[in-house]
Amino acid sequence: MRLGKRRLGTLVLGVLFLALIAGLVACGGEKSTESTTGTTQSSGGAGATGTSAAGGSGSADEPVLRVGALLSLDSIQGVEMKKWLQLFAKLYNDAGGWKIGETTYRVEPMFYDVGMWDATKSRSAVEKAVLQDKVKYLVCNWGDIPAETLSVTEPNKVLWLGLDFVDDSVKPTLNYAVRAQGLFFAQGLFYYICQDYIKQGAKSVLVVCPDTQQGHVGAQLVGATATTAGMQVLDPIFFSADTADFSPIATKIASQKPDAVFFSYVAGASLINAIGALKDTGWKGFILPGELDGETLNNLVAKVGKEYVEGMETGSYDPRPVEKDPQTLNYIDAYQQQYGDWHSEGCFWIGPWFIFEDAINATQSTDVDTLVAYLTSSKKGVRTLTGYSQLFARPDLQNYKTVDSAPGHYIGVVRDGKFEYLETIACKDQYLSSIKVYGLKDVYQKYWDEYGYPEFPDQPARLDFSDL
Amino acid sequence: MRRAMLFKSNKWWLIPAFLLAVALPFFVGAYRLQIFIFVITYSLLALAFQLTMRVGLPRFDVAAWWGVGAYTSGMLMLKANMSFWLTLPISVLVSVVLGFAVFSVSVRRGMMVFMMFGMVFALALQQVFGSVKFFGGWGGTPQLPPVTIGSYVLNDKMWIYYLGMALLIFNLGVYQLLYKSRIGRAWSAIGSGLRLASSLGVNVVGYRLANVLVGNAFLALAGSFSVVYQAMIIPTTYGFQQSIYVMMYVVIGGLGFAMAGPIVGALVLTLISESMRAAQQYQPIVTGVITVLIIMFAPWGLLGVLRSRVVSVLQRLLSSRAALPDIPSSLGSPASVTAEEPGKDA
Amino acid sequence: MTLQLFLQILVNGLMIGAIYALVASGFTLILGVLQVFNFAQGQFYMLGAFATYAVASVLGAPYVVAILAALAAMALLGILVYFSIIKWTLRYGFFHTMLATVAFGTIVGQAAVLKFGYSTAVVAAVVDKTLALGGVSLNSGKLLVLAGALVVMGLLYWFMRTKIGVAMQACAENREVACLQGINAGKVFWVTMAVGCALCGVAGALVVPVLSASTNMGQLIFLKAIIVVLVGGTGSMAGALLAAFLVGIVESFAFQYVESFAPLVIFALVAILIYFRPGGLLGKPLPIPGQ
Amino acid sequence: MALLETRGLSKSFGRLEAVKDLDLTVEQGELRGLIGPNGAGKSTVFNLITGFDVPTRGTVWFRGENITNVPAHKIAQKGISRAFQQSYLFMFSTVLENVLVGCHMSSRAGALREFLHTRSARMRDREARNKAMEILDFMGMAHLADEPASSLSHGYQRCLGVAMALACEPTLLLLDEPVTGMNPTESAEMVERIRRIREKGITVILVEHSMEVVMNVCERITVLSYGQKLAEGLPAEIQCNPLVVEAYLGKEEA
Repeated sequence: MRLGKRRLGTLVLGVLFLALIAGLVACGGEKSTESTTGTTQSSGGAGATGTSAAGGSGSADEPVLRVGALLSLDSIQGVEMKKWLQLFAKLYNDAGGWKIGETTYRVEPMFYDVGMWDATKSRSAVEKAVLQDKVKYLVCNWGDIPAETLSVTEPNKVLWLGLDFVDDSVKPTLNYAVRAQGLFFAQGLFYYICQDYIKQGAKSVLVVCPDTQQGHVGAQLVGATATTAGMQVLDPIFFSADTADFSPIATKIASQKPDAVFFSYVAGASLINAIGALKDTGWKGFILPGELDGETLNNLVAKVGKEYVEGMETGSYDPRPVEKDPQTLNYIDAYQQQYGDWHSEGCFWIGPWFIFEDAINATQSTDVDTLVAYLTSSKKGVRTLTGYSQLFARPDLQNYKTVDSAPGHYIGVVRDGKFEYLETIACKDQYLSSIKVYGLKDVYQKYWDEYGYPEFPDQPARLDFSDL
Repeated sequence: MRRAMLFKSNKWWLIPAFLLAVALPFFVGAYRLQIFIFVITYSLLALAFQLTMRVGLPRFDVAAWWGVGAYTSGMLMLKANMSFWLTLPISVLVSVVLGFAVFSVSVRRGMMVFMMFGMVFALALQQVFGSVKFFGGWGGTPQLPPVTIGSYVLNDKMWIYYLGMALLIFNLGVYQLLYKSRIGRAWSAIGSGLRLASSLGVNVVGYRLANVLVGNAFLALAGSFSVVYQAMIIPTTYGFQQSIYVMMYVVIGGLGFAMAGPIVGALVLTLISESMRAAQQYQPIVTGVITVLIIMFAPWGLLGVLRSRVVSVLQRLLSSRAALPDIPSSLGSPASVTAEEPGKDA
Repeated sequence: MTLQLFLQILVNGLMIGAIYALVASGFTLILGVLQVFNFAQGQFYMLGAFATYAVASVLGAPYVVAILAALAAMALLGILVYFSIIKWTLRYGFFHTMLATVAFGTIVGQAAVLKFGYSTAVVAAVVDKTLALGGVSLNSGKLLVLAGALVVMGLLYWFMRTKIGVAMQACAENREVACLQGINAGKVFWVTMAVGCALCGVAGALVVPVLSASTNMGQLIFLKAIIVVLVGGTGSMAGALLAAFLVGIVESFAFQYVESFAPLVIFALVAILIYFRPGGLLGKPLPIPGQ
Repeated sequence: MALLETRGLSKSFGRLEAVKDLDLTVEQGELRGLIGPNGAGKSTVFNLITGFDVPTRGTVWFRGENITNVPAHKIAQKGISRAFQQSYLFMFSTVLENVLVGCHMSSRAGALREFLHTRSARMRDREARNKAMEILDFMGMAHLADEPASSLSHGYQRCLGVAMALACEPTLLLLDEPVTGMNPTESAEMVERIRRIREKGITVILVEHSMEVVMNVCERITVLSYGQKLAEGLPAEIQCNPLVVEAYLGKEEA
């Protein structure tokens, strides 16, 4: 007995030391030699990084284009974005590689888990990507902390195409950061919905947000939009992000008697519980859910019944019923073939990949400076899975480079327990309604006078420059 | 009352370990050095946990006090433009004073209340960091100013690493001095026999309070240190989960090893976690399984196994009596089952 | 404040209090009898909710069957955990068993995330009516949770008076004396673990038609159980039941006025209570090691 | 004024009354025996006097001072120390270190000095060590000073317990069954040492199971039964007291 235990102890020790050695090896990674084009020669795929998924059976000498992504694999969005990136890489690699200029590259997506708003994980992830693996492009980041990430990417001249909720990444002092999935110019969505709800008779609105950074930013923006659209905005309600029991929140909402409730950054279980609790209080009115994917809607209908959510409008991230663009349809087909399943959570947030792809294809270069020069003087919209996404300047922050994006969005409406496509929000409307909401007309007018008006993709729009 | 055996009889390994630590920046790249900087931070946290553990009080507010240190330093640098070197002692002071207010409520109520009260405090404190506008909200503070020495900006990884090393060695020194003194003797006595110690006139509540506050000072140093390499401070870093990891560091390293245990534990777990970067979703499972295995088959941690290996080899060579590492018995070493009577706090 | 609002808040508080009561009494039972600080308590609650979902929504069984299934499944899992982990770590003492449950909870929590993903499990409301009481409308789903919880508490009260229940109490008071009196401590231990975990399972099962199940629901409820146990007195069952409702109601009212600062209100409450009444609300706690 | 005095001291655990209305007076310099059948509440009395248990009713006076609700360590600092019934030691420390904890109170030099190991702190430490060695020498175990406590024989473990209590420089020493489990030689040595302790001017209260030892060493004896005082007097009186015989010895006959 005693001997057996001792042996087991030794076994545990042995396994742990093996694990430790594995850890040291993995932290070390492969010694990669940097080439001037910002790509690296693969050293035969020792697999130490374990991230080179997505097929691709190119020879060892083939040049490799490493595309990094800092993703929170703790969240469904992160997982979905990883799947999309693997798919995009696979499509290129199956077709023999990505031809850029004279060279054909094998695409290797590199994923780095950053936890969820975790400063240390974020830091070690970006340092591994930039300093160890010599990744030159970080596209599609989700859950990282931009201030941490940028403090590593900027001095190392790494292109950062990410997302942040404050304006850390669009400061004029930064040279290699582009907020490719911005929400600053995304007020069109709420503006449209506010107009729709006002038409149906809503007069006052209450914004409900989780007590997080996104929540606070969201509450401010949504509130401003509703005010601009002509609604009376009540004091927003913030609730702890890990709340499970929404009854007190619903009770508080109902006690303020708003006509409409806007949930900002409330999704999944929280959204279902929140709406369920609202129904329990007997409150009836307009609801704007923060995010609504098919599965959540089905669950919601199972919980509160069809009638309660009839006519609810929200931003849609599911391109399937909308998109007629053949390229997008191909992607959706390929996704369903590859994974046999469908989730729409990643469709919207994967947008930066298309901006990156467009920049490389347009410049036919892998040089970071060239790419940055192209992106920061971008003039046109890029097609993403969810419509056009376009980069704009931020003259209100004295940043005259095009570094902040208006993302593509659709509005959907719930009819008979099903999500139906209602309309597409034009890039122009996203841009103009946001400027209108923030009351920045004068600043932008000066910018336009000097640099000219931006051109937008050809879409029907509700607003024009004269409407500001 | 345990002898710090590692530092008494086996001192020799300290020298190569120290040399290795000093030489490390010359061998590893920037990213790996950053990992070791994290290891240093976690070691500081684990040391504070271990310190308090040795008076029989497991604490689950480690991450919260780490946050207090970081926020004090960061806020003073941001809002008052203070030099980092000035904020370092201030953060220690704040942590100790605030700690005194909190712990004078809970320490006298015994281990269980201390532990649970700590959890509740940590929860509330995180809410304060997140929800109070002054601290910058859940998205974290604005970008912190760089740490400077005179006109030199401390942003070289190597010097940050050495600063961390210096702090770690300072902490170890304080730890050692304390445990070699009369105070430490009282702490050890409380750890291995609460009632016996109080029957001999040791003021259990007072000494425990002092111990927890010294731990707080260690945590404040760790918090201030993390300000040096972090671009900003974000409340989610200082959550409950981090406190649990700290506890795992200590146990995996070896509970009976006052100083080497926490460091080895932090090193092993951080490296394992880091090596699983590509498969982070499995990392908690792996960590959990390792912990369970360690508890079940090697209750005195990795160093305990190593020690008993070494001892058994020596035993065969010298055929001398082997000594297993000793554990403060109130933590439940087999010997304490009969020794410790359940009953009221002293 | 109108009467309706007041009653709404009160019912909210009572309902969540009932859930806290079940989880916390299971926790405090295990703590008192086994002297194990069960960190995985919240995960049992989460698994109970998912088990109910599996039986009620996926298999289509009646809700009552689903509750019983969740109860049985969690009791079995509790026994399994006892025999696979806790039994072997008990001899190393309090700290080691606590850490074993921490590790087990981490494994279960993450495994659940991998298995169920980030999606939500929803069980349709069992009674979908709003109860009108003299002009005040109250949701009957919540009242059902409250009623179910009260029934379970009644059963628990009865159980603690059966032979094995009395043996459990004896073990909690003084393990050595209990063993001398011929109580089989081993049996008492695994029964305690089964009961403690089954209470969580029932809590999860009861709550799932009102709140849906998600993989992260366990962590917070565990911390709430800690607060409840602190307020009620460590190791005191009756204290836990009483304190749970108190904490639930305070939380519910606090949210109405200070929103996300509600945890601070609770903290202040706990601190004041600990300062003036160290034994919690109901004074005489069970002996706990290392005090 | 009596050295130690209890008035109406009572302690109940649930329904069980372990000690009931005990009035006990111990004079300076006395060597008092406290006997009684199993479960008579002797150890509980010790716990109540030393502050390990809070009495349900009644008061404890020590040198004219009410010490009823004073914490255990303060009572120890006031001059009451005890040796436990079980071998309750710091098992992983050496014998000397065990005794040094007993010297804790007298070796104070100020926290900062102690932390920095200044000369005065080191001097205090050396003094404490000398004193500890003296006590060990007195208990006849100086040669074991560097052995871990767990390696001692049972008899020496009991001795160490007494040594630790002595290191606190007590006025009143409470010994809980000091000779249990000792062989006759060790037992005789211990009895001799208890006498010498008393000769040093330390008042001793002795709880002991072995009648022989108690009758041999104590001047006055108090008999407890079911938590109440049954009798008090000289050894000879006690031996003849019919109540005692019935309660105590009667059981053996049955």
